[in-house]
Amino acid sequence: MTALLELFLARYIYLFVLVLLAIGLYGVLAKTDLVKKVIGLTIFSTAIYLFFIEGSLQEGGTAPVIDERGSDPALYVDPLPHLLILTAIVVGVGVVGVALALLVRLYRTHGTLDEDVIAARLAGREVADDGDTPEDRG
Amino acid sequence: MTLIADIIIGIGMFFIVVSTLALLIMPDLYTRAHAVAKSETLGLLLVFLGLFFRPELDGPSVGRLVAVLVFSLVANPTAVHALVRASSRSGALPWTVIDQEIADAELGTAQERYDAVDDPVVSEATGGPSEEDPR
Amino acid sequence: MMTGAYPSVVVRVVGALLSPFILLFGLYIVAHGHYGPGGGFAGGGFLAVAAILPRVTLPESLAYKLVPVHFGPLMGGVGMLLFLLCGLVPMFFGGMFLDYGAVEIAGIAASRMRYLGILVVEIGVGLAVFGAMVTIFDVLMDRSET
Amino acid sequence: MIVPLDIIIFLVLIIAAVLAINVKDLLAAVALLAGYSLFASLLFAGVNAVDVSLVEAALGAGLTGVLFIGAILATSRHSTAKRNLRRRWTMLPLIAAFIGLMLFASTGLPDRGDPEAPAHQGVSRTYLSQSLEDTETPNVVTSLLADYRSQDTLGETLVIVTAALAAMLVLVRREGDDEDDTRGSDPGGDTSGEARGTTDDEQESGRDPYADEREGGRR
Repeated sequence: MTALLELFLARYIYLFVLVLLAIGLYGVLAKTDLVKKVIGLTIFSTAIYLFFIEGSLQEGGTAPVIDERGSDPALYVDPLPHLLILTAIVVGVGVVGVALALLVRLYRTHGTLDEDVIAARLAGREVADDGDTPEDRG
Repeated sequence: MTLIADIIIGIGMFFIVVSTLALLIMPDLYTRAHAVAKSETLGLLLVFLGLFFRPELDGPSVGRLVAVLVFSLVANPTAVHALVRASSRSGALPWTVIDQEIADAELGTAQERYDAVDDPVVSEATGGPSEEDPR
Repeated sequence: MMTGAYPSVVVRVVGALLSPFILLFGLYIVAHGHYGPGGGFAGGGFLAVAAILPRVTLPESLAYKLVPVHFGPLMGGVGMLLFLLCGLVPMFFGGMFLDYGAVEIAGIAASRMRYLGILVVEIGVGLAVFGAMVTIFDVLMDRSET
Repeated sequence: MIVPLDIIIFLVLIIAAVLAINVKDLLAAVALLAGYSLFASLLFAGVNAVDVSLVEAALGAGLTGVLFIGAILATSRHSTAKRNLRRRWTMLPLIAAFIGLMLFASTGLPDRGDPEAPAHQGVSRTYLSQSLEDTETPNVVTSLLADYRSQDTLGETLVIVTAALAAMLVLVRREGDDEDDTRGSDPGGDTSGEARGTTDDEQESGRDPYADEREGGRR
C-alpha cells in the first residue's frame, strides 16, 4: 500500500496531465463548434506546458535567479524548460489570435460556426458550380 | 510582532473563507456578488495589513505590497460592479422567498409578472432618467 | 460591440485611472527582467493590456487618440527592427550574429556589454509583443485601417 | 510545493476544463478557460517557474480571454452546433488509444523532482554557473532568453509579428470586397444559419440562461 502511494506521489503529475490532454483532445476532435475547438486547443497546449514545467523541477532547487548563495547549479531548478515554455505561451496566444480571426472571417462568409454545416455547404457548392466559389477563400 | 501579524492574517483569512462559503451557498447572483465585493476585499485588506507587521519586511517589499493592495482595492469592487450591472441589464431577477401555495396560485401569471418586472429594468438601462451613456 | 464608452461612470473612471499605472508596471516589468521575473514577453503583454483597457472603457474618440490604430503594426515592426539591428551591430566589430560581447566600446567590459544587449533585446521584444497583441485586438474588433 | 495543494489545484483544473468544453454559453466557457489558465499559472509558481507564471497570468489568462470575448461578440454567443454522435463515438477509442500510448511511454520517464534526471545533466548546468560572470544578469531565464539562445527568441518574435500580420490579412475589409456579409443572410438550404443572429443585443440573448438560474434559485 505504501509502495503504491509512493508510486502515486512520484508519478501523479503524468496522470493528471494525461487527463487534461484527453479533455483537450476530446474538445478538438469531437466538438463541431469551432470556438469549442479553439478552447480545446488551448486546454491541450496548457497541459503540455504543465508537463514540461513539472519536468524542470529539482528537489531542493529554488527559482533560477542567482542570489547570494552562489551559482551552484544544484541550488536552482533547470531554467531551460522555463525559456522554452515562456516563448511557447506567447506563440500560443498568437496562434489563438489567428485562429479567432479565421473564425470571424468564416462567420462573416457563412453565418455559422458549425463545422458540419460549413463542410456540407462547401461540398454542395463544389458539386453545383465548379469554378467560382468565393467562400472557399475565406 | 510576528504574533500580531499572524492574528491579523488569521482574521483576514477567516473573512476570505466566509466569503467563499457565501459564494457557494448564497441563492442568486446578487447576494454572491455582494459577498465577494465586500467580505473578500476586507479579507484581502487584513491579510496585507498583517504582512506589514512581518519582521522580514524591507523597503521595496513595502512599496510592492502597497501597490498590490491599492490595485486590488480599486479593481475588485469595480469588476463586481460591472458584473452585477451587466447581469441586471440582462434581466437576472433577485432571489425572493415565496411560499409554495402562492407560487402555485401565481403559476398562471408567471410569464406576465416576469415581463412586468423585466421591463423597468430594461427601460432604465437603455433610456431611463439615470442614463449616462454619452453616445 | 466591445469597444466604446462603458455605460457606467465607475468603470469609466477606474479604467482611465488604472491604465497609466498598468503602462508603468509594464515598463517596469520590461526593464526589470535582469533581476526578477519578467522580461520582454510579459512586459509587452502588460503594455498591450494598458492600451486595450481604454478601448473597452473610454469613449472611442479618446481611446483611439491615446493609442492610434496604426500604432500596433508600427510598434511591432519597430520592435522587430530593433532586435535585428541589435543582432547586426556585433558583426561590424568582427563578432557573430547576436553576440553582443564582441562590441568594443572603451570603458565597458564585455560582460557589461552583454548586459546592455540583453536590455535592448528585451525592449525590442516588448515592443513587438505589444504591437502584435494590439493589432490582433483591433483586427478582431473590426477597427483596423488598411 | 505542498503535495495535497498541488493535487487540489489539479482537480480544479480538470473540472474547469471539462466545464469549459461542455458548457453551452460560449462566454461562460471563456471565463472558465481564463480560470483554468490562472490556476495553471499558480501551479507554475509552485514549482519555482516564476517567469512562466507571470507570462501565463498576463498573456494566457488575460489577453487570451480578451481576444476570445472579442471574437465571440463579433460572431455568436450561443453554441448551437448540433451534436454529432457518430463522430464522438469514433473519436473516443482514438483518444483512449492516445492516452494508453502516453501512459505506456510515461513509465520510462524519471520520477518527479529527481535531481539525477537526464534532462538536468546537460547544458543548463553551464548556464546556471556561468550566467552571472558572463552577462551580469542574476535572472538566468532572462540571460538565456536574450543572450545564450537569442536566435530562438528572434524566431519567436518573428512568429508573433507574423501572426498579427496574418490576422490582419485574413480579416481586414478592403475596397471592392463585397462578398462578405451577404452570405450570412443568404436564405440557403441550411437551418442553423438562421438560428444564429448577431448578438449585439444583450437583453435578448441573456434572457434564457438567467431564467434557468432564477428558477433554480426559487426551488
